[in-house]
Amino acid sequence: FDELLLWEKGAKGRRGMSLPPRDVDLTSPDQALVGELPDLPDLSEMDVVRHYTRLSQWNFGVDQGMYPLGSCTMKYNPKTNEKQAGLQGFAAAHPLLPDSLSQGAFKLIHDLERFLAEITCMDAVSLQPAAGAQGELTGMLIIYAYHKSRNSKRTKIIVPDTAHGTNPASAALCGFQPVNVKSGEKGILTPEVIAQVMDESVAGIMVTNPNTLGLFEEHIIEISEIVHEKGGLVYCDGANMNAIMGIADSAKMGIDIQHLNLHKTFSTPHGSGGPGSGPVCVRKHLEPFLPVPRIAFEEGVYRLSEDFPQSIGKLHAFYGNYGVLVKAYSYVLSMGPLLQRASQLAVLNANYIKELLKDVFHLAYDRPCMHECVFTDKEQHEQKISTFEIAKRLMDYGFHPPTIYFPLVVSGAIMIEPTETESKETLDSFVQAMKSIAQEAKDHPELLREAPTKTKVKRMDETAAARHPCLTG
Amino acid sequence: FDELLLWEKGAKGRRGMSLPPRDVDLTSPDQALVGELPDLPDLSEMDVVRHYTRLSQWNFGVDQGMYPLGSCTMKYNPKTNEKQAGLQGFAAAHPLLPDSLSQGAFKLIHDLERFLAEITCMDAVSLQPAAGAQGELTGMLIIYAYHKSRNSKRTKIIVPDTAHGTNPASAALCGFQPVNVKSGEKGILTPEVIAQVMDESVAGIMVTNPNTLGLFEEHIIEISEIVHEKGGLVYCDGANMNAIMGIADSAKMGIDIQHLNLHKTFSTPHGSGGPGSGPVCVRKHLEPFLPVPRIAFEEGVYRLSEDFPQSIGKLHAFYGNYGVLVKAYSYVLSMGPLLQRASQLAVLNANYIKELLKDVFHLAYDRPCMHECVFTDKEQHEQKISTFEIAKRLMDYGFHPPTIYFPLVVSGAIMIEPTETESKETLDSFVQAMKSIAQEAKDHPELLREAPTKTKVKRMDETAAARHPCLTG
Amino acid sequence: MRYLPHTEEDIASMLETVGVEHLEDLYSTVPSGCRRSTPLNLPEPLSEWELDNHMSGLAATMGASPEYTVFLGAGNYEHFIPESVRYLLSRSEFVTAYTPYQPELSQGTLQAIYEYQTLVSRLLGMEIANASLYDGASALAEALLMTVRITHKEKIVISGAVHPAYRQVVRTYFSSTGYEIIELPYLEDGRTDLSALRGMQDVAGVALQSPNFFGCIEQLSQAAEITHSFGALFVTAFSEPLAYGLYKNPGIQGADIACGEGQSMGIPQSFGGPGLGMFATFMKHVRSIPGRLVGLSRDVSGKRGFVLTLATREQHIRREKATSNICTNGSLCALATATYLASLGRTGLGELARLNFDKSEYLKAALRSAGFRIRFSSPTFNEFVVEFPPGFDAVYDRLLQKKIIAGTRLARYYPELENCWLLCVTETKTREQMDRLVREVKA
Amino acid sequence: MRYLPHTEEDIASMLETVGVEHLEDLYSTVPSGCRRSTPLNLPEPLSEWELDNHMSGLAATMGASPEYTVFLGAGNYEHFIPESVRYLLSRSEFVTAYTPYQPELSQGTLQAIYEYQTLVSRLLGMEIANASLYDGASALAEALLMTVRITHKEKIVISGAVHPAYRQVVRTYFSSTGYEIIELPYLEDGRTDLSALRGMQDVAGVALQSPNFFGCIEQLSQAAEITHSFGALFVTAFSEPLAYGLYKNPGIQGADIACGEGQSMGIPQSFGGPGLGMFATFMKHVRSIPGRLVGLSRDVSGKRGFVLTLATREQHIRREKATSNICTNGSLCALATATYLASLGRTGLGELARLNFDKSEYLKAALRSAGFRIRFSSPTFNEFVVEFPPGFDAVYDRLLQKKIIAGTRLARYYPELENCWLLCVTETKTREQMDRLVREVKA
Repeated sequence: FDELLLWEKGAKGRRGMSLPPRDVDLTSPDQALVGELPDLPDLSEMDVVRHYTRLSQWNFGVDQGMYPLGSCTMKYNPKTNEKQAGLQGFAAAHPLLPDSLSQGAFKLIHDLERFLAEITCMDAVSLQPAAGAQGELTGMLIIYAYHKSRNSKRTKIIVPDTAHGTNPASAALCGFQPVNVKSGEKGILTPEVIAQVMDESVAGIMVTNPNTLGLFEEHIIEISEIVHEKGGLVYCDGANMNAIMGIADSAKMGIDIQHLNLHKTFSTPHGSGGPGSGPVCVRKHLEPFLPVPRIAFEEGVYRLSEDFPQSIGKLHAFYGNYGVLVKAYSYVLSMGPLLQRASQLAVLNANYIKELLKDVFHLAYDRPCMHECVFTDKEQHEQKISTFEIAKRLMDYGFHPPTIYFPLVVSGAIMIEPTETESKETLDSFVQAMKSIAQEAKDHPELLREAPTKTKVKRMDETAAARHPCLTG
Repeated sequence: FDELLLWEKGAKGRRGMSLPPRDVDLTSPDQALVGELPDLPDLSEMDVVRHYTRLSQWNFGVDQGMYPLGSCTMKYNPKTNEKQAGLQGFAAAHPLLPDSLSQGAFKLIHDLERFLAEITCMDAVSLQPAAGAQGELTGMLIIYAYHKSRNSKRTKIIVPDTAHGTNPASAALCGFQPVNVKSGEKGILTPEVIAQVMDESVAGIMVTNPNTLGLFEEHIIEISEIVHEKGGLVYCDGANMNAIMGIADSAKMGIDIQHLNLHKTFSTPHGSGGPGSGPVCVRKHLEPFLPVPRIAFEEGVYRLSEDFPQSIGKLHAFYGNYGVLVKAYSYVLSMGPLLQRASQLAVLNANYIKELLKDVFHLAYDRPCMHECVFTDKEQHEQKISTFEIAKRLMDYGFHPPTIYFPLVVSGAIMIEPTETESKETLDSFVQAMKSIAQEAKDHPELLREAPTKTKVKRMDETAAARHPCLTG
Repeated sequence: MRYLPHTEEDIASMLETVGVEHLEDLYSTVPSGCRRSTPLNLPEPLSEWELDNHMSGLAATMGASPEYTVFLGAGNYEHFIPESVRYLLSRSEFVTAYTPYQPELSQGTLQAIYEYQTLVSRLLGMEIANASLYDGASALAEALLMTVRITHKEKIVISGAVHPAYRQVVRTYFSSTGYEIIELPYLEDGRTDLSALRGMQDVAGVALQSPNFFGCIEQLSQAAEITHSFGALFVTAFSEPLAYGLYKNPGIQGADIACGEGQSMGIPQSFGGPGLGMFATFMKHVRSIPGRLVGLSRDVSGKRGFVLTLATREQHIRREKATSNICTNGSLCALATATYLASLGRTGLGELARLNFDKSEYLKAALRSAGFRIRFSSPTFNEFVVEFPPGFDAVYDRLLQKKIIAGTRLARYYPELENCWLLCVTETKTREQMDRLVREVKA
Repeated sequence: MRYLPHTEEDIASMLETVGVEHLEDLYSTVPSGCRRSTPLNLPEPLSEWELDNHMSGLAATMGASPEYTVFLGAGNYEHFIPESVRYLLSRSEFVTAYTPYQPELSQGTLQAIYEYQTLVSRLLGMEIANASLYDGASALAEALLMTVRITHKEKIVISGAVHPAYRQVVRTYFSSTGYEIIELPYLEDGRTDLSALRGMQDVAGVALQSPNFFGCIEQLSQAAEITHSFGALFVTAFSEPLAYGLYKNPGIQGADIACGEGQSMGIPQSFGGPGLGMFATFMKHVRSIPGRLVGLSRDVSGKRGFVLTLATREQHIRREKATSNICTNGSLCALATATYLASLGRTGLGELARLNFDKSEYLKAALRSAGFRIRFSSPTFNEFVVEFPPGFDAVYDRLLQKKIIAGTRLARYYPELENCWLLCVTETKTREQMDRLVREVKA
């Protein structure tokens, strides 16, 4: 059933919430400054509750079913984490409380920084960036500041073709010129290609490891050496950390800076697109450049310090998305060393799907994968069926589609990341659905072309939306 | 999408919750007493969350849309009431806490009793009955105890044909013989009919006012007098109290006992069928018979008292459904004297629907109604369309059907109770849906016969279910 | 007012449609003699913000966990409830729905209750369970009424070790009937004296509770055997079903009806209610069961689905001939228990039951070592009776000051058990808390 | 482990399918030199029950309302959030979904964000708003970057009365660019000194905050006029948008971009984050906007629906040429604000804003009567600067003992404002609490 837009409902004078009683007199604001009230609808509490309850029913989340969106790590978000973030002591805490009344919050920040350092094998962490892309920006600014501190002005950043779009965008936002490099035949970077573009004008490289093909960058150590040799820094996009917790050592790989996505690897929910959190982890030599304030623990007391003259400054008005940090902290405390097991099972799940589907869909790279695997629509070309149709048809089977047409290096990519929280039975039914769709592509291609049919709306006209944008009602 | 049954899922050894750590040694229970573990499925937390989230999506509640179930008062259930009942101090309170550590809970019970007494104009209240039907049973036991205390053994209870099924069942459970009486031509009881059956073998009468036709029992005072004159008591089923808060005075009507349904009039949620709460309100002369314990307030301290030798005893292991009482108490505090307004608007809404639909559907009694109105399928007989089909078709329009085939005195009854929390726009669209259905009955009766089509399942085979009951899997 | 959507314009236009002038005019059929003479004398409406303050104030007066260390059981148990269960129970599709009369719009509730019936049947070792009753006490009363309906005999027998409140509720339910209630005494070891049972006649049902009010495990098989020997039905009641994660269930020991309180499985304590009346029996008695039942069926297209069934037993169809007067039951609580049992699983149930047992044995041993007498020698589950020296009341009050609540005094229910206290230990009590209790009572 | 569903049997059978023997063998492509040498040194997993205890312990150390009476504002505000808003935001369909890339499965989020964009546009008096940014500070930085993109000029001007942290974030965002940042001083009345602005050249954008960091209402129209006179874009920032329920909005006063922090509208304080970056402008700048946009469209059957649109501005399509690098934004916070504004409505917004204003005027007057100086004479909304006598630090600490937090010390940000404190009063402060504050500071 359709739901009217908010302002198509309501009647003037209705109330959807009550206000605390007025216990002071009316005063007189300066009439010259007073404005007209905005045209917001007046609704009753039930109007509001029904409106958003109905809207929620048209949404698909992890709690609704498998959401194998590659590179997004749509794992289960434990309910208890929401409870912890909602504790009055956190949810009602003002960021400028005196230190003596902020010790619990500070301790949480301090401990979470240490946990993330341990997990990545890096030396220091800032939890301030509000999302992965802001983490990348932070990393780029640190690279900029590092070179500046050495009186070196470098203008380029190497970015592989398998990188997330945020990588070049973050580099550009920081004023760097991205230099695109191609990954090799095996789907990973080769030292030769890096050596070709690496010179003293290059500030560093942004590498995603495991990369967006779900493959481990096997030559990362050599690549880091090449970059370091020419004075560059190695930035690792840790979006795919879920594959290698407790396995890989970023420091050993030569990584200087790495961001993490707490809303991916550490199970804080995506919230339909945020808020996230993108902590940045660095090696010792880059610690002076981390954002301020930083947390300090001295004589049993936690406090904030701004005394880092080489710091890149602030990325957030306060300390980042603290409410998200609480959830990630709860998750780490609940998992402990089992985070390694989570990574192993995430990798097991991806390889299991890869093995079971590779006879039906073309596998972009037939190699052991990490936490995700990438197929293409090549086998379906004969039936003139594309990745797009396969994805839409999956909706009719009750699954969220995988990431499609990414990474760009694979034509018609279907990028599947099951995560470790999906059980074997669920994977089996996903595989069964994909196989049925492959069969339908042969026998009843119209089913794919018309899909989805069981959703709130059918295929949307995105072109018209972009051509004549209507962004408000 | 279908959801498997719980035990069709899972795998042995999975865990859906964690236990506190074991900090004591294993001991040895008597092996002769130890049993086998029951065959419950082992599931992960996400398995459980997804299972019940999906199940929830196949349910329709007040938050999903208008639920005009006659006699059930499906009004909006404020979210804040749930919050209050969930406060740690209430939700984690043991019922046998020392009095000194129970004062808040006792005060709530005490004040809610006083509020309900004020609203009904009765003298004393017990909040112990766990539902309306248990309230009725309590009332019947009080009537029994009252007569017994006067050494009078009476065997019959007068029950009108418009009564809820619980009324005769409660009377019978208490050992009384229900005597059915017919309501008069106007849909209400006539004093003459009562006078005919009232004699010294009759313990009392159970009357619902407003009755289940949504009509006010206009002769209630005369009826009470007739019953009282022969030594009987008047019991009022207060299920329909939502029509007359702040308007009618039960004491003046001659009512001796009345129960209320907190899950109807006082907006505690129905919870898919409970828990409810059915407080019983009595006049002074019946107070000694109320269930124990009763609450007392002396010298600034609340305490429980069992010292009521004439009491009928206990109906509940502790004090009734306290968690439900918290919600009703919050509701009364939020509404205050506006409860009268709520009743007026409930009656306005019902009369509005009655006026707008009476040209399309046959109105059982064309008189001013209270909080609900009763139509029939008489106008649709020509098209061989019955109430059943009309109800099922309403589902396809996104509304929950009204109560159907009740009260029994109206053939093919369609009993509509909108409640005061529905806005005029919602009533208008409900009226529009009903009118469309009436038109469809003429033009496309097959649409009604095949309805519903937009629901999780189509019409269910209830006969087969009853003939070969399968109650467990 | 945020719950009343009507604007003045709405009201005016609707009144016009109805054909009256004022809201008051809607009540033309209410005779003046029936009307109240004063306006509602209730406190002025509180804003939600004020309500929060008011309610937090009341709640703060309570001696609740975790601020207090509570060793109370006696029919209401503190068990850990995972947040996932609480969250699922908060979904308004479940919370704000009515009894599932219209199956097409209620498959969620119906499937959940069908699963609940199954889980409860398996837990109790019975064939079928109903969709829930109000609480354990009324479930026992309903069970005994059911034995009368089935056997047409007029006496019922109930153990004196059944929860005192349950016995009171049974008496209330039976007070207006002519049926006789016989109570069995308990033995020195805390179990029911079955000797009085032998050779009884005209008995409809015999009810024991296990674990009983003293926490002791009853000899259910023997009781069932004797009961069946004179043609009566054997009813097993309980207030702590978690015990069946360790001990033999009622079904395997010969119970004809197993019924009791399910609060301990996923339902907040809430000062004693709402709880959950669990009720299970065998298929041969299905048409005598009180309360609702959900059954498996198919829709017209052959798809699996669920419906309320056997409604001909119920009051809304059968009126005075119904098997009970129950209409609203405890659906949401049943759903809580189903969600909880699904989260716990077979493996978790076993571990949790053992943990409760072992912790309570730990406290028992510690108190014994400290020189206190464990009053009854029978095996227990997670609560037991300890005899303190005379004058323990003062110690109890001193412990309250330290935010420890040292159990329930039994003399209130059993005058002969003076100085005896019922203590309960669930998985929520740490060894440290138990050690502290022992230290403090010794001090 | 409750979050890991794999049993040993599952693992064995899946490993067999994959064709390796052990879980470790899955990492054959990870060179040994890349592997960590030690196992994860993290605390052992806590059960949910232990986690509850641990987290409650941390939370209990915080000086949070309602235990403390908090007069802090400065970019983070305590406003009452109704339980209905909290409940709706907890629904997992919203919480656990990803960015709505697949519109067919995301109509809920998409419609909600489309409505959010509309409500925000109306609130700020602008034509369009984006789907949200991280917070107010980065929103301001993005706005100033946008003015550079549009005008191709290389200087930006920002008032010194803009929130100090926002200015720091702007500096950070601009630190690696060559663009110049000019700061405008503030006047004795607490507003920005616009005189320095006249005749400026090569300026891309000018940013003021209103109410500014001191709570003062800026002369936005004048600033806009001057800014436009030299061809720059005028940016209005804010940290307390509730002020627009009383004062004129940015759009009507000539802002080209209005951006700021939306936390005060339905989002918990959460120690400063997550907040909500609100960002609104006019249609002519639509293709320069950073962040996501939701647009109205139709599906193939002509039914109304919503999609993410103008993605060609975005990083996942346009990579280094994108208008920003933003991917994850603040959807759930945007939803909170939409739900909150829907609950408040036009009428409620006006009343709430007046209540904030009047309460803060009450405290202002009371402090003035008590002999303290209100530092700035300009009109304010719900916070203002008061000058206490030297040595107020000790008084402040004494008040902390009484669980009163008497605002923020300004000297930390503005050394010249020694002894000045920024105090905030929202609807959550009662007259009694304000009277108590005044009594205590006088004592």
